Amino acid sequence: MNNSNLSAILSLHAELSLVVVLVVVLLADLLRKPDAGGRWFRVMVCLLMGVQVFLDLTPDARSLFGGMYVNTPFTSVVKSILSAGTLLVFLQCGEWLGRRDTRFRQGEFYVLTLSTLLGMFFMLSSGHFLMFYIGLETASIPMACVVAMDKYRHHSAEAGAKFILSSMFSSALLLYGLSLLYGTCGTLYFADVPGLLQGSPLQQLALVLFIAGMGFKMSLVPFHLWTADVYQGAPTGVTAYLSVISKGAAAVALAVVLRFVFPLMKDDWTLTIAVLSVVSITVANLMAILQGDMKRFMAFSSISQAGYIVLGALAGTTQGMASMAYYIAVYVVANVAVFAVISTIEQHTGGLTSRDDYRGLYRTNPRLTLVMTLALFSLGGIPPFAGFFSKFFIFAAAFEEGWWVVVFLALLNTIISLYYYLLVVKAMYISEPEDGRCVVAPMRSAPGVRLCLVLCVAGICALGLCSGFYEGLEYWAEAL
Amino acid sequence: MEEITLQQVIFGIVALMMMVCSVLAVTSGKILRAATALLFVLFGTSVFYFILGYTYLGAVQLSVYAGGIVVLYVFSILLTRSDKNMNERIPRGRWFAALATTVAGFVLVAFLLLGHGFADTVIPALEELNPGTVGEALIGTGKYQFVLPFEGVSVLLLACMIGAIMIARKH
Amino acid sequence: MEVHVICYLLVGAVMLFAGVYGFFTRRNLLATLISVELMLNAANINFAVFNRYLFPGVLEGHFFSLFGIAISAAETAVAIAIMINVYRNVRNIQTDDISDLKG
Amino acid sequence: MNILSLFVLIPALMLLGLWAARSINQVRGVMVAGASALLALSVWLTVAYLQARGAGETAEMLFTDSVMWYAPLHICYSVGVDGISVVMLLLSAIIVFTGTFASWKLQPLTKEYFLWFTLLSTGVFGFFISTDLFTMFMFYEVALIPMYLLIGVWGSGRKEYAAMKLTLMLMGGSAFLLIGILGIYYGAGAQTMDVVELARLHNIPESMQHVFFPAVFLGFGVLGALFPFHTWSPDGHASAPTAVSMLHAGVLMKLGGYGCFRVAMYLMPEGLAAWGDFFLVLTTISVVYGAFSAVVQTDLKYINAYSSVSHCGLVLFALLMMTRTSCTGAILQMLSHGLMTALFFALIGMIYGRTHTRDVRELSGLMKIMPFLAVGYVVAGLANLGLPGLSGFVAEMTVFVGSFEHADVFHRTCTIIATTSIVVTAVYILRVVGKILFGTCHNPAHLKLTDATWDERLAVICLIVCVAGLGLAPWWVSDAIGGSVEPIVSHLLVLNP
Amino acid sequence: MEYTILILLLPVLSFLLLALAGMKMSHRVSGLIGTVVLGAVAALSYMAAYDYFSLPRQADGTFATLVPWNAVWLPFTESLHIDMGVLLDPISVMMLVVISTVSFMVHIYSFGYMKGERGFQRYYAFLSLFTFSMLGLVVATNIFQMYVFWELVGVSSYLLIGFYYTKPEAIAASKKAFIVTRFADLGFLIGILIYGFYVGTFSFTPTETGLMQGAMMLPLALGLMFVGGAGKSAMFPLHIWLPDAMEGPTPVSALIHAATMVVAGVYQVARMFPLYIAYAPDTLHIVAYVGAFTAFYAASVACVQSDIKRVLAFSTISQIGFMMVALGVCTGAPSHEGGLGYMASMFHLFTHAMFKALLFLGAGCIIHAVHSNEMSTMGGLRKYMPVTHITFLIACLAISGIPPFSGFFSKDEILTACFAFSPVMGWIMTLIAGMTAFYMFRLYYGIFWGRENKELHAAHVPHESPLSMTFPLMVLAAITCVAGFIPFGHFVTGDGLSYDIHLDATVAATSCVVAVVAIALATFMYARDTQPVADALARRFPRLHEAAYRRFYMDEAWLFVTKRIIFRCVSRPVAWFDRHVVDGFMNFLAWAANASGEEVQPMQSGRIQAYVLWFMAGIIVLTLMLLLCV
Repeated sequence: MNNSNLSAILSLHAELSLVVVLVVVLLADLLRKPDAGGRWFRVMVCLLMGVQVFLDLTPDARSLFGGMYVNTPFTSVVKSILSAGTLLVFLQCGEWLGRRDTRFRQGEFYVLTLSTLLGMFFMLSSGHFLMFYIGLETASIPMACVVAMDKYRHHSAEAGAKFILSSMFSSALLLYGLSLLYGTCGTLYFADVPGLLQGSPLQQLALVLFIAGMGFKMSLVPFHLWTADVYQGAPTGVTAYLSVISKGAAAVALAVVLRFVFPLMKDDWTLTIAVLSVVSITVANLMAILQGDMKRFMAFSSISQAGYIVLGALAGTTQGMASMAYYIAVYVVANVAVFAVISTIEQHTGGLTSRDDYRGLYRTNPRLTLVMTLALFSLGGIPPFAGFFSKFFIFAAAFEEGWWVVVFLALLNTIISLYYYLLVVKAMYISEPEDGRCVVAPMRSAPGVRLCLVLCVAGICALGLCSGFYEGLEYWAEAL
Repeated sequence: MEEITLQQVIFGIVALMMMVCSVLAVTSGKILRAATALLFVLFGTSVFYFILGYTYLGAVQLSVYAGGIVVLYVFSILLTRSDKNMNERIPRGRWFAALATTVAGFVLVAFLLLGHGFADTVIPALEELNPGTVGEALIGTGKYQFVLPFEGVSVLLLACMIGAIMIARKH
Repeated sequence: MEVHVICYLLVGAVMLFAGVYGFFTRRNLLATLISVELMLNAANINFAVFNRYLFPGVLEGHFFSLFGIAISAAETAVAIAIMINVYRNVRNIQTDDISDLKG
Repeated sequence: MNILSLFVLIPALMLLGLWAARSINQVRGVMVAGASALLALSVWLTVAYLQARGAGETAEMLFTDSVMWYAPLHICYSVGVDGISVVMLLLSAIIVFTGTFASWKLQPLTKEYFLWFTLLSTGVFGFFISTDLFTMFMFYEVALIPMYLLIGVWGSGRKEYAAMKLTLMLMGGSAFLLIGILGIYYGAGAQTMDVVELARLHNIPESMQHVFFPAVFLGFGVLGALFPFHTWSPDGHASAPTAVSMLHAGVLMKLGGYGCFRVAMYLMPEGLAAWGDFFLVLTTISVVYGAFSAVVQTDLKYINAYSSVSHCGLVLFALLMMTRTSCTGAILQMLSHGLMTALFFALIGMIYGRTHTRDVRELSGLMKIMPFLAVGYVVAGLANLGLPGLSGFVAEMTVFVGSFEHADVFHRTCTIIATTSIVVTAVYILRVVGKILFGTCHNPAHLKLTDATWDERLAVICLIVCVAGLGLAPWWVSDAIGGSVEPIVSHLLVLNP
Repeated sequence: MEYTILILLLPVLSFLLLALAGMKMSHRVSGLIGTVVLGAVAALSYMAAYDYFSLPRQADGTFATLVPWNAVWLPFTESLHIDMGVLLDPISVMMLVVISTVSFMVHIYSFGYMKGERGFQRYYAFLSLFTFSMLGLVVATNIFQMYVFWELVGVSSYLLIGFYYTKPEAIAASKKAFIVTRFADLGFLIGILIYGFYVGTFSFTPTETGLMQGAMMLPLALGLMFVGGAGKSAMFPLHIWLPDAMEGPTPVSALIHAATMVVAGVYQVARMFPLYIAYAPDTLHIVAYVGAFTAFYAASVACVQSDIKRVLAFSTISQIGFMMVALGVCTGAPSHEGGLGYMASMFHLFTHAMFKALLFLGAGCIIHAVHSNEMSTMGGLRKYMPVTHITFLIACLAISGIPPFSGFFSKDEILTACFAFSPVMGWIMTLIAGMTAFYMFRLYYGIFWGRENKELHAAHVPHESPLSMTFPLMVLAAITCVAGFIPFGHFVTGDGLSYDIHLDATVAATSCVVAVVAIALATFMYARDTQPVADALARRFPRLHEAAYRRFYMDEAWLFVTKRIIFRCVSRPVAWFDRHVVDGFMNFLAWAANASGEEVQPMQSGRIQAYVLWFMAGIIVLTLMLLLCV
């Protein structure tokens, strides 16, 4: 191995550092006593992730392995966001993982989750569809194991089965689509494809299959149907991870690929994305109204959020990219906060996740309620929380490209989304519990959860009001 | 009338077998029979690879799929007693919808494939791909070389292994 | 006369949609999984065929097929593990048994 | 630091103070201190503004400041006031101040209540000081959302329904608004979000104006209770707690008119030319329709809510007349309606707090039982029906005279139709006054009720003084407003001769 | 004459003092404050009148119009603004005298009448407010100031009518009064708007160019303004509020609903008189016809009423009709050339204010004595209350037009003017004058003669009122006796030039004869214990009697309009529409969202096959979309 190869390897520092974390966790898991509480183990993982977050960033663009791997400042920032989000999820998972029936599996949880994160990193940095596909699969197959992790709970198993089956179906179609692309272009290097695209009908089909495969990951309607079931059945921490990290990674990856690989077919994919976006937002919103289970409800909420996220891809501009990454970051903190609250309540009440159980929550747990409220407001796009800014920027990006009608329809949908977010707020603050007493007793959440909530609230409040973050993203996106 | 080559004959037989077996694999009322049909399809696929000259690929196909996966299927079928309680009847409406979608999809794809006008290229018969080339490409770092995906897949396999063991083992 | 590339592709397409049909109609989870195998194989055939026929210079399609096989093997392994897990939970692996979550 | 930023900073500090407060007295202390500081600040600002104008300051906006916020989208935190915003700030400060006293004894969750209340006022103040479209919109939404909890938790009647309806309808309006703002920004070449700057550029293509003017106007119009998007108002106001009704009807609804004027009309005059008549018809309907609807209502708050529909309709109506006088009248009407409707809601809340009913059929003879509140109610009623010497008259007359200045017969016909509302107003006001205050009390339980307490008296007197002050000495407000309306109207008139 | 501002300021100060601090004062103190202030106002008014009329006339022979105070109150545009100020010219000075005199008398009178009433302080506060508003109205420098005070007068009237706020009738009456006049004021307002827009000013004396521009629209503007005047002055059909307004305390009726406020309409027409004459003579004649009809209508109703205050109210309406007619029959400004009516109208306004106030105050004494308004509870009261009797008689004679009482002179001028306009009008008005004499003496006999309600009087012996009440009666009676001899034409005429009043012998004789005959008829019918003729007539024409007694069903018509049309046919449907259509649409949207959610819910069936079916279908549809659209 010569020097340049070594430096090339080192340029993969995001992935390498993640692999190091993974290996350390794997070894530590082998060393620790399986039935111990594993608190220090969890602390260690979180600390490692905390360090890893800062190792993702890279100031300059690199194309390595003959174009197989392309790392740009922008993707490195997105990786950082994803790492940070993973850290938040890990923090909130502590309580669940420390439970007697899961504690001996926490090593596996971390390893599998980190390997999916690694897959996402590959996906983001890929310069070739093969790499992309491997990343995509790495990001989803171990996920199925994690989803089914509460293995003596029927719902978890069902969720795992549904996830792996639909994931395979979608990946098979995606693969078929890629084969068609290969057959019509002759190469699958991102750098070479644009020159060979003609926009022939077969390529259109390939494009649709590709978008559908990514739409599955992001759960865009009509490829979303697994989402609610899996979110509901999976352990709450995993749901949080699924809803923010894998969705965010898929969205950015899709946007990058569409923008740089399919510039010639821009008309095709913008139209497709526009339709998917509007349909996703609308259908998900309509469905979310009817949900009584919080996790299921959040699933539909996340589907509609995905619809908003792809608006950034729809724009396909620098600003679109930046606002998309921004949206994802904001979405991560808000959604993780919501799931942290849901999971805390679930853990402390023996699995209650129905909205009706939240009635009168404000009286017993005002702080949790407040966090939940802020997070929901942020998701609903209420200022001064970050969600407002992210929505505004992403709408602006789509608007700039002339997608007025799409933006307008999305805006109208924010009313519905606000409605169902307020339903939760209503349950917590306004509604009277059935027998006058809230089913959730006053509780004290675990330190990890509290740290997670504090970080999330800080993010919800600061990401919007401090303009530096977005401006930074915009700057990095320009260097894309 | 031109001469029919051996390649054509083999292709014709194998293709026919694969198509029939594909259909059998998804319609057969007995799941073990379906698994067998799958096995035949997988064999057929590897024959294709051999025809194309991708011996290495065909070998992998044979060993991994036919050797590994199908066995896994058979084991799990027996483990879950799927061969005993196979109830494949579905309501007529759903069946019709499934068929319609499938046919529509197939027609669409076939139409597009036929309409694309792929070049009529001739491939040299039974010219094998040198396994050394494959190995080189697999560990090289340059363009058209695939060490990085190789590493990626290894991570994936590791993760899947851990996951599968975690899920499947009893505590 | 040679076998035209389109013949391979059509075989692949038949496999793909046989798999799709199987997925739509099968009720046993393992049977569903078998259908997916067909679909994955169809794609893999395409890669190899395209590579050999149209772009024989380099081995992209070949490797795609190769890695595709590996990945589908991994997927299958995980899927079967999950099926067995389902079986442990409900003593059955019909799709009807995994349709509790809905609405 | 810019003096105007204090209007946001003080409420922000109040929020912190409330968060830290441990007892109800501390909560009240923070509220009174903050509200008084805001009131003092706004009075000082008014004086300083008038002095600056008196000294010959001719800039459109005074006390301006601008800090770049989101450079890629040219979003600045820019502040500045003209006569219109100054009086609106004054109005807001008065109502926050009196609202604090009106909810002095509110239970339960007093601290939380005031937290949301203060957040609401932050939004209101922020909106009026902003000259940047984005910050304006942001503060607008900040002001909207606390309403949900304020009504939902502390409201009465069908509060959950009403709170949801109000929030969703207003948010629906803001959806229109947002698309309009984006339209303005990109239509003007994506160079700036500053309102004054945008007006100066005046380069939004006409075709875009035709699309985005109605969006923006509608967006703000929903908050301004424009027919047929006013139905949140009766339900919302009826269910809201006292101070929230006060703040909402008194100030928040004014955001609508202010926005229509400052954003929709000012920035898109060609759009206005195309859509003006259409909206004029809607507002005319609002004015008359609201008044007639109020006649048959039986809930005091519903009556006042419909009355607000009518009066706020008059604001938009006057704005659409586009003469200097009518626009001045519109601002005066905002001010006047803000004060008197706050007074009304305060009194209704106080009466409701005692009798636990707002049904006019169940109330009677309150004049004897609670003379102070009853007299206050009569004064509010008289102000509402436009008695000279109280604020309503000044505003309405300016509106009518100004509207009649319009050279077009259609506009003058609309004016005449709108004037009929003053008769109907008299009908419903006197009906209520006659029913609930006069006569003898039929309900023995009401006989034991007491009159207003000191905190309530303070709030009521403060508002009455303002209503009468505006009614007796309107010239300085009128001048201050007129001077600031002038540049906007002349901007419109150049294009719509 | 800057001190005239005090005439306005004093009552308002008194009002503020009494309103804010009244509850803390004793009745006596508060009453004194009000009365003393009013005394000062009256003195100032007399001084102002003296000063004004003793100023030398201008070169053209008219009195100068003085504006000692004027300031912009509410600016609209360069030319349009509401000013507040004091304008002194002959009619405003005359009105100052009338208002302050009557108001002062009423203040004194109320001391006795309202003694011990709950809300005594409030009563005086309202009286002060009213006086202020009325004075402000008459000294208005522009039409909008007039409107401002016009509204204030309306509100004071509302508050005073509803003074006994626990009485349902009082509440209803006050509401009715306000709303009816408000409705009329709408006309006034629109008139002002038109005037302001076309003439370009709110001033009473527009510029030449303004008049040139606005000449076309002036008749309309003036006509609409007259609608306002008609409302305030209770012209048919807007008169319906006035009889009900008698629910207020009687001194209030005397002040507001007899002497001052109700003539505001007349004053308004007089104020705009130059414009009427120059630009809208036809409108002026409409005023005359409306006035004449009202006068006749009210007189005929007054003939059958049994409530003494109602009789007086209809009499007031009728007399205001006379004033309107007098203004309306003018065909020119100079008194010798068709402008006599102006002087006559103002003169009648002046004399009528005095004797009608006297009548009301007298009626107040009577009501005070018998605690009822109904004539049936009276009869034969002359023994018990001599002062009241005599003063009441004087007033009756005055209103009937018997010389030498003041009414004779003013009414005679009116009739002269009418005859000059057209003989028909003259005769009609003469007839109405006769009816006036008839119903007044019917009233007089019914109260003081006729059959005494012995049982009632035995239970509660009627007594003469205290001095505080009788003193104003005597003062007003004295004025009534002498006012006719005031050389009114010297001060107030249509063109401002001095005019010597001279009686037209024929007209005077005719009217005297008619009056005497009418009185004789009344004496014949009502002076005795039994009233066979009247009863026979009532029996002979039951429908007519019933209709007249019910004021020709005008109240029913009013109820029909308000309850049926406005309330039930407009407001109810509007409110229903609002709840069910407009709001219903919003609720429908919410319902639709929910329903469509339920529509798409089956998609989420829980079956994995269905999920992938949708997946596949989505791909096919999207592909087709791309193939077909791009």
